[in-house]
Amino acid sequence: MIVKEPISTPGAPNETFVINIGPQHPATHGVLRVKMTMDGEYIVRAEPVCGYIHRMQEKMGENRTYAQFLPNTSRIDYLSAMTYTHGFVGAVERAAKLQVPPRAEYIRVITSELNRISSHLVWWGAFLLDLGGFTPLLYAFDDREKILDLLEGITGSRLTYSYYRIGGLYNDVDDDFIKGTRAFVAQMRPRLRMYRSLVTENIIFRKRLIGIGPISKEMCRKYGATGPVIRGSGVPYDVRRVEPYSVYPEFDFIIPTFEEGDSMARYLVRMEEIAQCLRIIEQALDKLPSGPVMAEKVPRVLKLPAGDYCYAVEAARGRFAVRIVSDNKEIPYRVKLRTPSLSNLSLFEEASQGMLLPDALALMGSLDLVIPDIDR
Amino acid sequence: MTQAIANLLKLLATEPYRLLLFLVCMLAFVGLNAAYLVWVERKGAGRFQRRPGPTEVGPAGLLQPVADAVKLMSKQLIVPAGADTTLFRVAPLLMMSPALMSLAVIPWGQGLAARNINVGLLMIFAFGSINVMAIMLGGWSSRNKYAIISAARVVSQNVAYEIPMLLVVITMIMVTGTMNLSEIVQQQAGGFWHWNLFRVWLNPLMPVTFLIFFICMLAETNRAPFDMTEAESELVAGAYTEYAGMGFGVFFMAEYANILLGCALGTALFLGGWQSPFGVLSGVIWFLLKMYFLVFSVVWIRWTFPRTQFYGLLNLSWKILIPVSLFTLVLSSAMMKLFHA
Amino acid sequence: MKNSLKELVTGFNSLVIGMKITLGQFFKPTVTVHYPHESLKMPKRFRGHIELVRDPTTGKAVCFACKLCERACPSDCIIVEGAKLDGAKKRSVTQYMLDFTKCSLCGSCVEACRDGAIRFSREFNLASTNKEDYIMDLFKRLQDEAKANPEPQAKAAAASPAPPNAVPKAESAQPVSPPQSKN
Amino acid sequence: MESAPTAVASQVLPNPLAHLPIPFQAVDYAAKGYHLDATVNPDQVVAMAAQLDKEGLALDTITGVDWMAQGQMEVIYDYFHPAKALRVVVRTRIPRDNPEVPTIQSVFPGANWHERETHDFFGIRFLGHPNLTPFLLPEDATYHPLRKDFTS
Repeated sequence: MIVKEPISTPGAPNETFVINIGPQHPATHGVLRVKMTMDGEYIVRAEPVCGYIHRMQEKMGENRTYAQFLPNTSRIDYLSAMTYTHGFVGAVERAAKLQVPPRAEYIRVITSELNRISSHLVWWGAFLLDLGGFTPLLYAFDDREKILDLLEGITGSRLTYSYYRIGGLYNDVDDDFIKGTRAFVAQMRPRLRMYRSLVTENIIFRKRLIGIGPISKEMCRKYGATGPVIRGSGVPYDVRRVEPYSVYPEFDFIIPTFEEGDSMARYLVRMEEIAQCLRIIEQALDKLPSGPVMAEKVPRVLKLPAGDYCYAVEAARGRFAVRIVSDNKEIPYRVKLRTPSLSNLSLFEEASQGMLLPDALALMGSLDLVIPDIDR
Repeated sequence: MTQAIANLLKLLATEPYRLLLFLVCMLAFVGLNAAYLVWVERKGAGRFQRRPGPTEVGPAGLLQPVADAVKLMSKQLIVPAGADTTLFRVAPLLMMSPALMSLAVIPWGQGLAARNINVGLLMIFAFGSINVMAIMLGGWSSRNKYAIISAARVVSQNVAYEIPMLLVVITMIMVTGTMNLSEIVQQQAGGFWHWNLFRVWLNPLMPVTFLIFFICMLAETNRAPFDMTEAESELVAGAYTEYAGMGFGVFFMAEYANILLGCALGTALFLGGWQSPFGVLSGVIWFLLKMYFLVFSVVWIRWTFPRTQFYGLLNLSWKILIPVSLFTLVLSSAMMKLFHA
Repeated sequence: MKNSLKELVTGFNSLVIGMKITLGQFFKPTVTVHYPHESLKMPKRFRGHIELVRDPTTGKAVCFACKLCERACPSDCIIVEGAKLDGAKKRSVTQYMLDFTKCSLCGSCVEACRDGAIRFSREFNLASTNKEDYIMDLFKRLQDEAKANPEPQAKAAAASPAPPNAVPKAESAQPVSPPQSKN
Repeated sequence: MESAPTAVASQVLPNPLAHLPIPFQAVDYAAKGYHLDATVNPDQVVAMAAQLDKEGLALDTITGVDWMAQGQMEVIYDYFHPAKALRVVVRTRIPRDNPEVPTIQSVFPGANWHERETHDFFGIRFLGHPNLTPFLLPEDATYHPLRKDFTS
């Protein structure tokens, strides 16, 4: 369906003009700016301009103790705060050789996966909004609301949870949470079927995504794209499987991959992932051990042995890695946050060349960008 | 006294006054409808999305359109620097007036049309093409890149959809043998099986014809899923980006007036106009019921589907709608020649 | 030709199915809470801004200005002053300022407090047009509250979240509304 | 109940990239979070990147560390393998007063943004980079906030 050949000579200087998509534009969901050199409706060059909400999180990391930096990790990618906190506490625990009680690890998995579902739901709604369908957004938020209620019940916060602690959890879950989560899992499945008939099978929607914005395996590798983007290109790369962390090896789940590499493939990966998240949550609830949720002997003043430590997790948008360089002080020497959205967006310039404007926006939506995640 | 009123009515029934009266009524009707269709749209969107919609202004949010109008009117009309001032100001009016004029030939009930002219359909389509011009001029004159892209889109979209629309209407003119809308409605009297939509003995593809008409109507009025001109995730607000206050308000009202016109036309052409579905108790009420059902469908469609792709939209027109409508045209002429000559 | 016809039919069918679904939702009750007129009950563990806890026996603040919270705060938004009052065995708090404009509601302070002297309030509607409203004098608040309600609220003190490092005891029932089936 | 992986007994796996002429040191993954670690000279980073590219690795990120006491800057290249558990760290040290290192953009186009970011934060110049303008910092920024002597 995609028309590849522009009508006039593409990119001839007297034929092009520049339009700004962003930093205030309905398509960018945040303050991303894409400077697009256009030839008619064809994109000659689309250059993302980042940094509009740069907060220098890494400098903040050098100014405060490990425990004090922890709340910041919820605010990098505000849609999947749990996984980001997991990455940070994981790195610290790895360096301090802390052993996290199994109950805490299971609850981390449950809450991370709930958070992943909520993140994918927001993406789903916002993506449909990009494509001009408004109603699915509200249905997605209706479901997401239930997750937020559950997480608010145990963490006290709806978006920036700061729920994990170095060595365990802030608080144990209660029976209401477990009951509520089971109820949610049970009622999410029919909703997914409804989403499929309402959106996934819709001919207008399919026409807008199939074959649009193909990204090859090679391009993903060269740009370091991860998460649903690389899985949509047929590479089963998932940190949960490739570099297993926490208790993920104990669960039976599939890493959905699609070979096509187009926007539809990325869409389907995320939709299938929601179903897999539900499976993981169910298994984790079944296996949930009892016991403490906080490691014993977490030192009040935490000093990590000198050296550098990495920890990677699979966030909703891909691989999130933390590198802590310590010089045996209370305050880290350097905290590097490797965020998935930055790498995922960096391929946009190459991938969007010669595309039509609406197609490029469909491609951008399918990358699932969270701007603070890029700008940090 | 009664005599005076009767005289007045008699006077008003004469042609020039009758036209004036109907125009005034029409203006009021369209204005009210445009305002309240916004309410219907918002309320409907709310219900489709499991939320109540506007509730705060007046009972059930019924005064919301008034509040909106006051807000729009109290805003400054800004003409962007470098814009073509005249065209920029004229464009909204150019969009509104054809819709108003076209409604003059719509037969709301038996003998209830401002002008019952023999070429009513022709007149509607003659005026119908003007609103394309209006959006194009609005987009062009506002000197904004989004608006210009939108202006280019609206032209190619409307050119593409004018053709199947006209082919369908020509089919209907052939089947009914007249361009007078009142006459077309008269022919459909006596139960819903006499409606053009169901007269498959004239043309077995009549429901398809209606569908094509409806799709073209959506595309011509730039309604979702064909709202390429104001695709907010791409073009912010398209041709209306630079319009503020009532400039935007008039565009907005004209959009709803056009929807109203399209639905009224669909009702008259296919759904038997003011004829009751059971053959008795015909009247204006039936026309309004059918028309508002179509309007509801338009809202319903808008809040269900994502926007089409632009080339998908043109493909749909050139590759599916035009061939099919040509086929129905040929089929009905053949049927006429063979069976109803 | 055959394929495109098939696509046309399945495509049209998918549109009809979509419209059926939205129409089904049209007649279902709304799921929203009409906010200014009704609001949700905040869950037990809701993290609002912090407030001082009154000792259920004495009615005075539990806090004795050990300044652990001040040190734990990543954004330096707490200022605590304490003094040893005449005749008292230990220090007691004399000033407790919270600069809510800087606070990120992370809860580090509540966690750092070993005596359960501060807790999260259930206050969520903190909108104001005045910046000074967010420089909160929590000690004054406590005193005002003590004046208005001299009976020590044992119940309120018990509702403070358990310190996270403690072995979790059976949480009291929480208003996590179980998600109702709405589809 | 299985214990968490943080407690997995330390084990150093043999170097799967031993055939490459890179001075890799195998590292205990459970303790450090990566498998291979190499320190190379600054002029070798492009060759390293090309070799790792041939092995099918992907660029994870590029970052710097300011070792002010030693008068050095460290540039860290992180690589990961998209199919197997293999994380590779390549480091290089450059003088702090003249931090220059060749760009690996020709090998991994994704390095473009990471190098710009590192230039923003540390002032490390990536020689041959086509567009070393501020990426996350304001357009006119001349400061480098992650340098240890930076004060706002």
